[in-house]
Amino acid sequence: KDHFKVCWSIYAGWMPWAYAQESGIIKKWGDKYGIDIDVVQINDYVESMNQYTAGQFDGCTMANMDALTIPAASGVDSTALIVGDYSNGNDAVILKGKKHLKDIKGQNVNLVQFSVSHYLLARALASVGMSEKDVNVVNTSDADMASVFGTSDVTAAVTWNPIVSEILQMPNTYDVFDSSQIPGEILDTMVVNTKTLKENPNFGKALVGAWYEIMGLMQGNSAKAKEVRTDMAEAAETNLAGYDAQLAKTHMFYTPQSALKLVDSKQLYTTMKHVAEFSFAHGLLGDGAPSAGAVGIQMPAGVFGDKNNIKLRFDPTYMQMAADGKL
Amino acid sequence: MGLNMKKMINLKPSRTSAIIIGLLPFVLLLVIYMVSSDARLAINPSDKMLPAFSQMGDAIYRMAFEPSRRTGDYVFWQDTLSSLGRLGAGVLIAALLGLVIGLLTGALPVVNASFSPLLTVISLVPPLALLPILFIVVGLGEASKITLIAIGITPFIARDIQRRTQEIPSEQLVKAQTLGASTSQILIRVLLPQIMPKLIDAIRLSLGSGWLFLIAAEAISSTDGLGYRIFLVRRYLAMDIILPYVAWITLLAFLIDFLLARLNRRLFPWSLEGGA
Amino acid sequence: MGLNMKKMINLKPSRTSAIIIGLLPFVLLLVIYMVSSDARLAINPSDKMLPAFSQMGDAIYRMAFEPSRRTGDYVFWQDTLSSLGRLGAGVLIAALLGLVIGLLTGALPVVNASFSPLLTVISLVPPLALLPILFIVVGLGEASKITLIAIGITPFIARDIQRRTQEIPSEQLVKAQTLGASTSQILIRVLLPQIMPKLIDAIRLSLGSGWLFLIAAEAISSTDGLGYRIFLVRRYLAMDIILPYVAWITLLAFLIDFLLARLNRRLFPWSLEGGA
Amino acid sequence: MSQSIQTKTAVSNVKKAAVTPIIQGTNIGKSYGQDIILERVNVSVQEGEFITLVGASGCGKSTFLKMILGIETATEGELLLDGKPIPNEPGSDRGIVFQQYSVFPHMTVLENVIAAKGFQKSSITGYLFGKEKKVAKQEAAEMLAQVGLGHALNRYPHELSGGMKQRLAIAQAVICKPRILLLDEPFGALDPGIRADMHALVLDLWHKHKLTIFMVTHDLKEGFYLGTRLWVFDKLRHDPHSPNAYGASITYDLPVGHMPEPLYDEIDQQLRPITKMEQPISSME
Amino acid sequence: MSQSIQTKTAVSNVKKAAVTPIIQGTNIGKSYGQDIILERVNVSVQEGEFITLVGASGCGKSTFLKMILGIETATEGELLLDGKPIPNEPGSDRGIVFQQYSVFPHMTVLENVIAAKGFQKSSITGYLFGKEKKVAKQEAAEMLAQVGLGHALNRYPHELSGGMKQRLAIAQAVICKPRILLLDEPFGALDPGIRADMHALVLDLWHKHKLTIFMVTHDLKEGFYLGTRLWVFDKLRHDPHSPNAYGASITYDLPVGHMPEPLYDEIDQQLRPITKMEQPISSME
Ligand SMILES: Nc1ncnc2c1ncn2[C@@H]1O[C@H](COP(=O)(O)OP(=O)(O)OP(=O)(O)O)[C@@H](O)[C@H]1O
Ligand SMILES: Nc1ncnc2c1ncn2[C@@H]1O[C@H](COP(=O)(O)OP(=O)(O)OP(=O)(O)O)[C@@H](O)[C@H]1O
Ligand SMILES: [Mg+2]
Ligand SMILES: [Mg+2]
Repeated sequence: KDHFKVCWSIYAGWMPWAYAQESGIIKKWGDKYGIDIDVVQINDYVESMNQYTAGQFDGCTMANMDALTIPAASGVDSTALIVGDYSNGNDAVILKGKKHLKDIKGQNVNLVQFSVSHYLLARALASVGMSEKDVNVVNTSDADMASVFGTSDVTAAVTWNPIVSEILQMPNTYDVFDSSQIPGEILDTMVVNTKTLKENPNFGKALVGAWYEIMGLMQGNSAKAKEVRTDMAEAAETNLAGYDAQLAKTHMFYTPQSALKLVDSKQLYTTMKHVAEFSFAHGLLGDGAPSAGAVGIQMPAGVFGDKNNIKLRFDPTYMQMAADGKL
Repeated sequence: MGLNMKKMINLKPSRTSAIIIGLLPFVLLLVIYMVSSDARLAINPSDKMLPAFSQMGDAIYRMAFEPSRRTGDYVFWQDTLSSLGRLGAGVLIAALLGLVIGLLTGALPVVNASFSPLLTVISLVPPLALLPILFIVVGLGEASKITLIAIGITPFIARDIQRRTQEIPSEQLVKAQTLGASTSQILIRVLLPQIMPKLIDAIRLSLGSGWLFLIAAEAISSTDGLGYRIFLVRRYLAMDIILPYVAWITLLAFLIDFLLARLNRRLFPWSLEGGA
Repeated sequence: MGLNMKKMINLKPSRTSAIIIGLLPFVLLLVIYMVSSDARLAINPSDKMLPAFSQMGDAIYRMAFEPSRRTGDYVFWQDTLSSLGRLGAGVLIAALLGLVIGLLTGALPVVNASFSPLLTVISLVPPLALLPILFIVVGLGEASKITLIAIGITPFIARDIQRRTQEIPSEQLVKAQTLGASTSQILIRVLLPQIMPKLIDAIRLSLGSGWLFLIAAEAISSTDGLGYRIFLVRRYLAMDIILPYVAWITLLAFLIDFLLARLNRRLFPWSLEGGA
Repeated sequence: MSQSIQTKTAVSNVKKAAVTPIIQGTNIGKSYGQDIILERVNVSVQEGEFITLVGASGCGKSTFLKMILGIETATEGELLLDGKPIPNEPGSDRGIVFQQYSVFPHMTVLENVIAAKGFQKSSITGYLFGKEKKVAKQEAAEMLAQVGLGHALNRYPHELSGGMKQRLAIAQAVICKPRILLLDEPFGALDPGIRADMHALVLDLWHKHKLTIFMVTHDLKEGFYLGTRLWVFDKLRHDPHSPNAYGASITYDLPVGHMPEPLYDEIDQQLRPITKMEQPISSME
Repeated sequence: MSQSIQTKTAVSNVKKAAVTPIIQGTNIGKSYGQDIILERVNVSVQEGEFITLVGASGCGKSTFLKMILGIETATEGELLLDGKPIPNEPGSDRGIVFQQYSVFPHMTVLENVIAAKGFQKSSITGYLFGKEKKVAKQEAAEMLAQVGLGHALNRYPHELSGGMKQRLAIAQAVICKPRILLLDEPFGALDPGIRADMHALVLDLWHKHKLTIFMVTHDLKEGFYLGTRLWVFDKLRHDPHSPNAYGASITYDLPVGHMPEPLYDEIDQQLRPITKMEQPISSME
């Protein structure tokens, strides 16, 4: 197999994939390993993951929690090939007219159910000794969140950027809890099919190689870096300032070393345990799942859950190669 | 000359054979589904794409007959009730508006001249694109869903009723006037009652779009409803819930259509045959 | 007896006054918009909900006449082209399928008996609920958008054509047979040409839904198109782009409808008047 | 058409009566755009006359009735009702029965007639209540018995035969006590057997209610036997290259009962011509 | 209906000819469910006859033509074509012209007739090409000249008058050289003036092409002058409480030219009755 397809959707931490395709960097790396890789943009995040799960793509960008609840829970053995960033304020709980998280009690909270926003809410509530029972969750599409928040009946929302900054520009809105308070828990990854990766290590090498080349290009304040980021900004229908603002709340792992530090740590294990428990409590691991460990997660720090049913793997091999300059 | 020698165009199947060959495609589809589902499940037993019928049965049984752990509701019925309520309210509003607009523009040339162009333009605007404005005007609650349905189908109903009103033979209007009827009397006594069965027909025709807008509205913001559930569980690819939900919506659509047709025949026995 | 004393129902405005009172509601709407927009902008100058016309003009000028720095495209025109292409392809496929299905089921009782029940059921399934399944079956490429449009409107066109075919006076079929025509000759020479103008009418009627499905599909899987853009900028609440885009879609819808109507009159001059 | 212009002078044989005629038309013409339909129609009708109108299809008979009804206006000349310009919309003094669509399909037979009574009231809806309704109901039932529909009061029009529908339409028109009754081929769609009964009914009502009746028919025999006066509409001039260059007028205005046999045959031949030719024919029309 | 049963024996006066009749029906009956439309119809028609059918509306004249056409089947008795059971679908040996809808509105006059030629070919589409097309075109143009449409070859039916449309329908039927031509009130919707021309045309074609014609008309005068033989359809028995309990049959089968005046008047009165009654009428129908 020498033709591969990966998909991505618009999000600050994933915009490099737009640049990868456009600048030809991905083609360059494909050529180097004798394969070719299509990088396809998909408008709807959920749909991109579904397509990957259905087998239409060999890889897809998604958050760690979604990797567990969508492909892994559907029995598609997946590997987090690149951990690109963690949300460091990009996701936020926003209240209208109230400045403290505690005031959320009893309110309707608009968010995309079962997404990382939902997870963030659960973590936020736990931090002040409340649980989801104390609020009323209203499923709301992310595309409409901004316009919806302008109406008087919406007083609380959990969402991500660029919507967060859009909403915070409205008068009388307050960011009462955001992902910077749970650093390293909302990870944005490039997930690829484990079987495909095993059979085609070159596929992994090309993706990782391209990624870190772009990371090198976009970082900093050089004219080139600005130009690269402007390209990414325009692909996201915003401008350099807007995109930089989003990046400010995204902790990018510009180097493989920094990513490896997190992946190899015990913290990842704890995070994934939280995530698995949250997912289990919301029935996201499937109705037949007997426990939070129903879907096994393999990490450098150990396996969480069912060792005989490992479907999600954090594999540092390829990032390590990048770190070692072996790509 | 036996039946078999007839030209294809003259061949008419008997009642029984019509029923049998009518069912055939359905049976075929079911068989195709079952075979494909088995094939996929054989490769990956936790595949969610084409669940077996037993899986779908289990999923729906759980949703329909076991109270939800979180809320204590019977989710399936709760979704059905909410959706039907919204659909009903939206369609009702659209029907009323459509009736008034259609009747007045259809019957009174002056009103027609002033509102028809606007109506034409409005009917061309894709309502889904206008959602943000809708939210500003009516907020996000139930009102927004009902309004979206109403906005979506009112132009269709209004234009249909307008056309139907214009189709009423002008002889009747002339006749009414020779009997001394005023404009309001003609509207209320001659046109309105004759338009009522057409209104029910127009509602039947617009229910398809009604469901569409309902699902779109519920996908945007909701806490229950059939469309909400489909879009929610799409997140984890629960086709064992989506497929039965789609089938259920189809059945509901069929039942509503059937009941409206019955209602029409019941309420307006005179409307079945042509003119007078 | 002057014109003024006529009953409302008999009052017919002259051509010029009809045009004037027809434009009135539009002017009114514009004024209402401008007042509300000014009011909102006065309170919060960076309000994005109801942008001033100048803001919209700027935004669209940028998209239509300044090449995108990234791709070099003129975004507005690129979006328009892509969307029209998809709409055209989807509608064309639906028209072809609908024509074949409608003609065969309408003309041949045997085919009717075997496919009409299926067609009825399919026409009741809300296509938006099928989106998740659709994307999995046909993927996310251009095919998915075109398929959604085609799936969405084929049942309508097929059923309309079926009804129209059945409306062709049976006398014509009998006459053709007395002239020695076979089934295929009747289908191709007698029914098909007479159905063509009805097909165009059916397309005109289904274009509204066509736009709807296009926008829905582009919102999910696309990298350009009018629906894509609206969906994308909705996150930034960029009403200065959304509103002109909606107006543009409405204008396009109107133009397409108008052109199809003209085409119909051109191609099928014989179809304007009733039977023969 | 083989008649000579001379025979058409019969038209002007209208006697000038001392009483104001109920309908008087002088030099009436009607055209739609370029098409001239009627021209130089001169009529004077006294109250109580029963006029039957015959003529080829499309020659303007219905148009003439519509002018009396007030839904068309003469483009030339003047049409007077009781010496005053005719109102430009229908009113309850001029009743009409069309060939079709003359009754309200959504009302029962009885409701159709009661509604007619209700419309006389100047209320928003014309609904009748209480005593008023009772009176109207009784009056309607009587009228319906008169036209032979006493047994079908609660049926809907679609449950009636063609003849019964026309009886109903007539009852509806007559209960409003119009002075003029216009009948536009009222029996055109009916079976011959039923038509005879309808003739009897119309004559009966004409006598009882002292109506002035204008009735269009395509059957000369019917027109001849039914009316007190027969009008034949035809074109005075004819341009074969431009069929609508000239309009029709009244070519015969005959008191019934005074028609010589040859004239009857001539008109009949004009309305139902039979020609047996053996030689091949060339293009025509 | 005042005729006695005795006069109806005329029906059986059909002479048994030695040649096989082109159409022979013995004891034909037709019913739709409970409704009996026709009963005990016995006919025998020789090639070349011109038969006109008259009778009240709904008595089954069209139904009878449909049985010859093959789109309805007799529920009783036997209908033979050339001594063999009649085919159960239409074929090119039996042409038809209806009152309406007899031509294809999407083809020009010429195309209508060429298409008829094309249908004779057993190809999928029936389109003609090359020389075949040229021949068909010429033949069609000749036929159209014969019926007087030589000047309107490229017009569409909606641009034709009613009479021209019927000429076209006839030309279309005749060019296929049918042995039997069925005409169901072909001139019912035409102006009287035009009808006379059409009569001439039909008689001309009948002679030229040696057709056997069955023509339904509602005008006795027309039927009487046009055919060689006149059939009157009527019910032999009548139950006023259940109008469809008995079917119609042929009550008169008359060679044209031998009809006594009183009989003509009697049939005419039956088809176009006029009764003048002065007394109020009671409920009827
Ligand atoms: N609104 C109109 N615009 C243009 N032409 C009209 C209009 N109404 C009627 N005509 C024409 O006027 C002529 C007379 O029509 P009218 O209905 O009065 O004829 P008629 O004598 O009643 O015929 P028929 O016996 O067929 O009822 C016809 O040629 C018709 O085409
Ligand atoms: N398919 C059918 N099903 C039931 N009844 C039918 C059907 N076709 C015709 N009839 C009935 O059969 C009777 C005879 O109809 P037919 O058309 O033969 O009459 P007709 O003599 O041609 O009358 P007209 O002069 O009005 O054309 C009518 O009462 C009609 O209602
Ligand atoms: Mg008329
Ligand atoms: Mg008939």
